[in-house]
Amino acid sequence: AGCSKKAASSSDSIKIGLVFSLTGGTAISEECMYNSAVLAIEQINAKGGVNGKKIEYVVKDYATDADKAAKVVKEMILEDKVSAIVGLYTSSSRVAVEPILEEYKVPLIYPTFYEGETPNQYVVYTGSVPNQQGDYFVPYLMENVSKNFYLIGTDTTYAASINKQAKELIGKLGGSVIGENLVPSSTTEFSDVIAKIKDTTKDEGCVIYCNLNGDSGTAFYTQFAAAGLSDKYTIASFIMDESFSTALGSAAVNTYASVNYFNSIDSEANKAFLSDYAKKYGEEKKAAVTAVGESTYDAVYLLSMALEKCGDKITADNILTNFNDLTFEAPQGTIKVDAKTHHIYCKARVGQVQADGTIKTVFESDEVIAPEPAK
Amino acid sequence: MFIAENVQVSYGKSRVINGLSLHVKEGSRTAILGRNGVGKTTFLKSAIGILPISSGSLRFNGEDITKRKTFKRSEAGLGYVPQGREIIPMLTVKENLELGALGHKGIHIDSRMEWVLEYFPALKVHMSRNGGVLSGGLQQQLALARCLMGKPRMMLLDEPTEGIQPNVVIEIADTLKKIAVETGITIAVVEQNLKFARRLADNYVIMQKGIIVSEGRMIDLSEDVIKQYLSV
Amino acid sequence: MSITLILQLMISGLCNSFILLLTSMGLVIILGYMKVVNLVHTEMLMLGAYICYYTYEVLGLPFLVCLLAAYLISFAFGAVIERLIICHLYGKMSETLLATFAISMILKQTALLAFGKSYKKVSYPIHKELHFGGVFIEGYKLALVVLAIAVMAATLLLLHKTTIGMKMRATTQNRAMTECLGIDTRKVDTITFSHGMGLAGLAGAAIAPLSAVTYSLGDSWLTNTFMNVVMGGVTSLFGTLVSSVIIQESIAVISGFSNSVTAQIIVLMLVIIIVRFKPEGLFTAKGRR
Amino acid sequence: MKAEEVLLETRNLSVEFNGFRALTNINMKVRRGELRVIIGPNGAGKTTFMDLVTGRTKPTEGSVIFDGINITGKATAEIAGKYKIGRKFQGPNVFDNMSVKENIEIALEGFETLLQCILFKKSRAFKERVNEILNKIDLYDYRHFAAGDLSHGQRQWLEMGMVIAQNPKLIILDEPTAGMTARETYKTGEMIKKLQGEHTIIVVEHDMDFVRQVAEYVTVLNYGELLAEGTMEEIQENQEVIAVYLKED
Amino acid sequence: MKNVLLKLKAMPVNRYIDVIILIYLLLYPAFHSVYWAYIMSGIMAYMIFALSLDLLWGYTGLMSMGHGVFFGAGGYMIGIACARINQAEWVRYKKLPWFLSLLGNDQGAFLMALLVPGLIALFLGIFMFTGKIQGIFFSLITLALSGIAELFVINASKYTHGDSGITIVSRTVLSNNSKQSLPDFQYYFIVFGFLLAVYLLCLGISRSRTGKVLQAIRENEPRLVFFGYNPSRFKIFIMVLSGIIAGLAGVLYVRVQGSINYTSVGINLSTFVLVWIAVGGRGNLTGAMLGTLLLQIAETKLSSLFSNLSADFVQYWKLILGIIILLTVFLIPKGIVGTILDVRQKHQDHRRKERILAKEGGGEHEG
Ligand SMILES: Nc1ncnc2c1ncn2[C@@H]1O[C@H](COP(=O)(O)OP(=O)(O)OP(=O)(O)O)[C@@H](O)[C@H]1O
Ligand SMILES: Nc1ncnc2c1ncn2[C@@H]1O[C@H](COP(=O)(O)OP(=O)(O)OP(=O)(O)O)[C@@H](O)[C@H]1O
Ligand SMILES: NC(N)=O
Ligand SMILES: [Mg+2]
Ligand SMILES: [Mg+2]
Repeated sequence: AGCSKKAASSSDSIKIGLVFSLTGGTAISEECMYNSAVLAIEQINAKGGVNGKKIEYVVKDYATDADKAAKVVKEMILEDKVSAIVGLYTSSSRVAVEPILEEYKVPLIYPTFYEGETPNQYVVYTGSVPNQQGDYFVPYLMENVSKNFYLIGTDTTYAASINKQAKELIGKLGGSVIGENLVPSSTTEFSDVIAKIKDTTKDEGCVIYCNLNGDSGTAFYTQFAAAGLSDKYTIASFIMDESFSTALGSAAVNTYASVNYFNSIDSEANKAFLSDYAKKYGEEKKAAVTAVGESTYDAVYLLSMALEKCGDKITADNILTNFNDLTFEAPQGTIKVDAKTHHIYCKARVGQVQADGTIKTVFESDEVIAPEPAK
Repeated sequence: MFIAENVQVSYGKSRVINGLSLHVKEGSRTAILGRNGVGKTTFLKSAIGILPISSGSLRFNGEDITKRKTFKRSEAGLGYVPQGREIIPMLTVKENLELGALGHKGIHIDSRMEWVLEYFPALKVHMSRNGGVLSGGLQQQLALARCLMGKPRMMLLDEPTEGIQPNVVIEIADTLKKIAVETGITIAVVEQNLKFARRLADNYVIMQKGIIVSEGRMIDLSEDVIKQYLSV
Repeated sequence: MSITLILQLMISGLCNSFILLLTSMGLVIILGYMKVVNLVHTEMLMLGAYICYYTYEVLGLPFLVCLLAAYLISFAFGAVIERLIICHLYGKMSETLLATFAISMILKQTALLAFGKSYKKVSYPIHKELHFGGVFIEGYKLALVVLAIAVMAATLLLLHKTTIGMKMRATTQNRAMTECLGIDTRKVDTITFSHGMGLAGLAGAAIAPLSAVTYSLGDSWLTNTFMNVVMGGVTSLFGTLVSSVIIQESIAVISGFSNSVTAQIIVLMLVIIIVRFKPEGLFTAKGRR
Repeated sequence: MKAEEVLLETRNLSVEFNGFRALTNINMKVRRGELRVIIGPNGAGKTTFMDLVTGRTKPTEGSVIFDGINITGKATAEIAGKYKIGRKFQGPNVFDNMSVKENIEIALEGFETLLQCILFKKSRAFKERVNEILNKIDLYDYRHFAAGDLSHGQRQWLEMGMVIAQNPKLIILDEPTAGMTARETYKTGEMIKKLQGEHTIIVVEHDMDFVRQVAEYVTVLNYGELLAEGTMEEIQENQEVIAVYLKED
Repeated sequence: MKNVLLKLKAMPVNRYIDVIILIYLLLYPAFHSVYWAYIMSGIMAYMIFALSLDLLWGYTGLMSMGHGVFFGAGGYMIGIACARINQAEWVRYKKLPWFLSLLGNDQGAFLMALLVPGLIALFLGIFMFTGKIQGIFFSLITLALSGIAELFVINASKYTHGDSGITIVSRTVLSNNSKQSLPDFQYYFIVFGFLLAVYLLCLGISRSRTGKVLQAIRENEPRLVFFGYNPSRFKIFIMVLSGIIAGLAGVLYVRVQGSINYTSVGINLSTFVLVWIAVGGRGNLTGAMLGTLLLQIAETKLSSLFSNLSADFVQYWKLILGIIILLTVFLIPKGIVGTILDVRQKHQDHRRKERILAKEGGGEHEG
């Protein structure tokens, strides 16, 4: 395992902070993020580091607890004196640390796809935002599956805003939203929801636009499959990624996913990334490399590039300015940081879960899409 | 039959039994007398094993039981009827009685119960009521009956007449005596009710400050002794 | 809202009632009878689910054997915990809460380390769906209903028709006195506690196929199982059955009319109101001081 | 009995527990300043009678009139605090983890409402009264002990002390001498007699020596019914009472 | 002079510990970094929270497993006020609804932050205590309440920003709309001041007759009724007071953190505060403060230590916390302070007993 040195940032190294839930409710999703971050740092250091300086890192666990996130971020800033921070997954943790970033002027590279917001000047976002997913996902589904949608999601700001945007789009494109249902985050029992879906659609079938996270998600897929409805209904989800699809087995087959990265992308950069990942963490972990993992990998690389451009003057403002218009040959393809919003340009993709648990790209936008986080 | 040798018992730091020695002969009926708070209950509890003794030894029936667990002592034939009766409240009277026999091997529950109820007929009409709702006096009878269900060779009774109507007190004394005589059971009874003690017991010991200060045959218990040790 | 939907909701609500009953039964024994606020209960569900995964998916044993294995392993595990920890805490409710809180924390962490973070999937042992008109029932859920009834009947028989059952009831009501009557209460306690844990493990294994197995599987059951047992009157299996039905039917029907969040909130409130007016639970005989 | 002389009256008092009739049509009058003894076999309903008077149990029929006011069905706290009926339970019932002194302080009359408690300040008179009671019940030396660490008999006394501290119009004592030696029983009897002047007292007791010591007027309950009432002499002579209760040989 | 000394000597040992804790906290910033001052400010807010629960649990015997509801209610009032005044992008309401209109100004918001938890407590108190909800039922119902509160707060996203939570103007006493945040060290002393005030208030209550009545409720509520008390009034009173103090703790905490989210009302916080009190020892105020202090410091230090060693180790620290709790339950079931008090009490009892025996028996028999 990678060890960080205790010594304060000396002149021959640059210290950054990593903060992920190694324990807690979202640890399943964040494991791959943490692994990818460490992989990226080691690769960069192996290639000589940043301007000859090694990247040192400290890792903190925020245990899917936003208060804890604020505490450890403050600790990394004040005690460990990190120059920048990479990490966080939940929106609540991001919201909780923003005032701290502003107060102490330390940049955060947030690698998770999320619902979009007015960009915070101290945050660089390397995940996709809804206009890079839904704007292509919904039309694709309408064309290839059904014009009728049933929206369900976990009761979170994320799912609520995804659903809201989807509704607008579906309306504009002439489809219809048959129903909407938000469930508490701990729900693992969906027979009532399934009954309602069946009833409101009169067994006609539709797209089930599903943004359930974590245990709720797996439970829904499982119970939906067990109800024997998969021939008429198709589940399509923003949150579906390889960590789910590999676990769910037959229950997820043929459902759709939409993120900017799939494990199965056939590019040199991706192959290199995955083989390095497998070398470090083992073959079976490779199968569960997800979009958030890849974004974290990108986040670290982009950060190192920004740091490199800073030279000796590593200040928050310098780092942040140097992110402007950075491009990187990421495993998902070339991405570029938008100077105005500090989000990335990336391609939109739609994938379909295969019998072996991989997700096959069935649609890919021709060009990278400009981010519109505050849409 | 039952020999306590130099027993000491403490609650935390405060010692309540201070080196008490007591010999109870097989088939005898001993009344343990003494003012409130001298440690009578404490002694009985340590005899049955609810309270640990800090030094000294206990022998029962020729065996050393100092380190035995409570239920082993009961299995060995030591029965206990506590002050406050301790009926299992949500078990019926019948179940309470059965419970008394369950821990002991080779007891035919039905016939034993029949035998016991002969002595405590008042319980018969309450068999299917919960033990917890009985009046105090009935509970006391139930506690005695339950103890007898286990075929004890010796009974330790803590104030069995507390809260019992006078004629029943007498009845209980006579019943216990009859049982003792018929079955040869040994009895050690803590009692405030001298009349009852006189009626039931043939020996007495008087406790004060955690030791025995006077003992003898019941008929020899004189007014002087009573005045000295039992009055305030 | 169509008739079939209402019917469908009622039926799936009923199935879920029995699933809730199944997951609560161990708690009735341990919380209700033994007065141990057992926060390990939900962790036991989680471990039961893992046992199911390893025996059914990995070893490929028949499902019923897996359930039995889950019961036995959980029973043994319960015995260990009881012997080491719980047996020192009888009569001290808040300490049992604290200790079981600590144990559940340790268990969850250990599960995380031992089994990893990724999801484990247990496939359905029964693939059939039954259709009656517009209404359908998953075969497996029906099997769970049968299982719940069987387990409840067995436990009732155990408690009320066997001597060990009587010893259990006596011991949990007055430990010291029961021991004075010659009963090895330590053994009885261990068996009672372990049986409760065994039931939890069994329930955990039985619900494993319904969702994916992770170390956090127990969390979502915490409020519902505890509230269910409280409303049922803690010592009453029958009461727990009734309250399971009330809770799950209400959730099903209310979420049919509105949404699941509202349903969950309303039902928990409803439970609180019922407990307010029936503080001893739905079915509990009153004692006397 | 003149109406104003009567402190407590029950009219047709009856109660049933799940079909079990514990008390049937009890009509009883207790005079102001009287010391009334209630005796009766185990399970006759004596404790139940007290439960009804103090509001712990609601009667299925009949009423309790106290000081001219119908208190049937009123809350226990109101009966205790406003109408001033104090009660000692069968078997000691005190605050086990509080000190003996605190037990008495809690019981001391006049500071029961929330507001009174919040505004309460320990006065000299208050402290003296507490000490006086502690001395009266011989527990002054034990005042810092937790009540739970006292012996059974000591706790009985403590509870007596608490009832005295409460200074009620009517004191109800359920087997106050249970578990006491003859001497202590006697002393308790004397104490009760001293209380009689200021208070009206109802005592339930099985200890006949004690009953003879204190009793003027005795009520006998049997199977939930009023069997006999009269002076001690009358009762001791009553054949029925002897048959169900007194017969000692 | 001698009198004062005697009084001091008669003071229970735990009051010395209180003084030591308070002095330690007073001097703490002099020896520590900004980060630790910040951490300790949060811990002090938690200490206030623990004190509020100790009144309810330790003294009155009402083990609330949902005390976070009050804590969070206080915090959320400030949160909503801040979001509104600072025009957070997600605020989707034009005007504050009438029941929240007080949040429009700073003093009003502070008042609401105490009032709302107080009112919730009042309502719950009346609802539960006029019924016969007791013991474990109270605990489990409050547990369910914190579950409901969590769902509710997430669902009422119009005001609460759902699961994302709200950013708050931090480190001011009242202000919700400016950038006049105090430095960490200065704010530290404000929290300290509140802690001191709350401590003294709780001490006053616990030593008063009201406090004794509350203990009597814990010991034997049915008996108390026969002395003319109306226990439910007292329980409602202490519930409200405890709720208000918990609300205050919530306000202080979110001001330290600069944000609030649903975890503050949820089951997690509510159970952890029970653990802190239990480890410290309940029913003496000291234990609540000490337990919170020790466990929170341990948690911060341990997790930071482990993550410095190696990231994989991080996963073990909860394991260790669990083991600490278990050890406490075993070795010192009454908590740290409870154990100290117990030992002391036993010692005194022993001495008193000897004195009584000597007096009574005139030296007949000595043990
Ligand atoms: N749990 C306890 N902790 C500390 N001291 C106790 C405890 N129980 C009893 N004591 C003390 O031990 C002494 C003896 O008590 P015990 O109950 O044995 O007396 P007893 O002789 O049975 O009195 P009584 O006739 O009143 O029942 C008493 O002074 C009492 O204060
Ligand atoms: N809450 C209750 N539920 C059921 N039965 C009850 C209840 N309270 C009293 N009883 C029954 O009422 C009858 C009278 O009981 P009570 O306690 O009044 O008798 P008592 O005269 O006080 O007897 P003792 O002298 O033995 O104390 C008993 O048979 C008892 O079982
Ligand atoms: N921010 C997310 N992905 O919840
Ligand atoms: Mg005794
Ligand atoms: Mg009685």
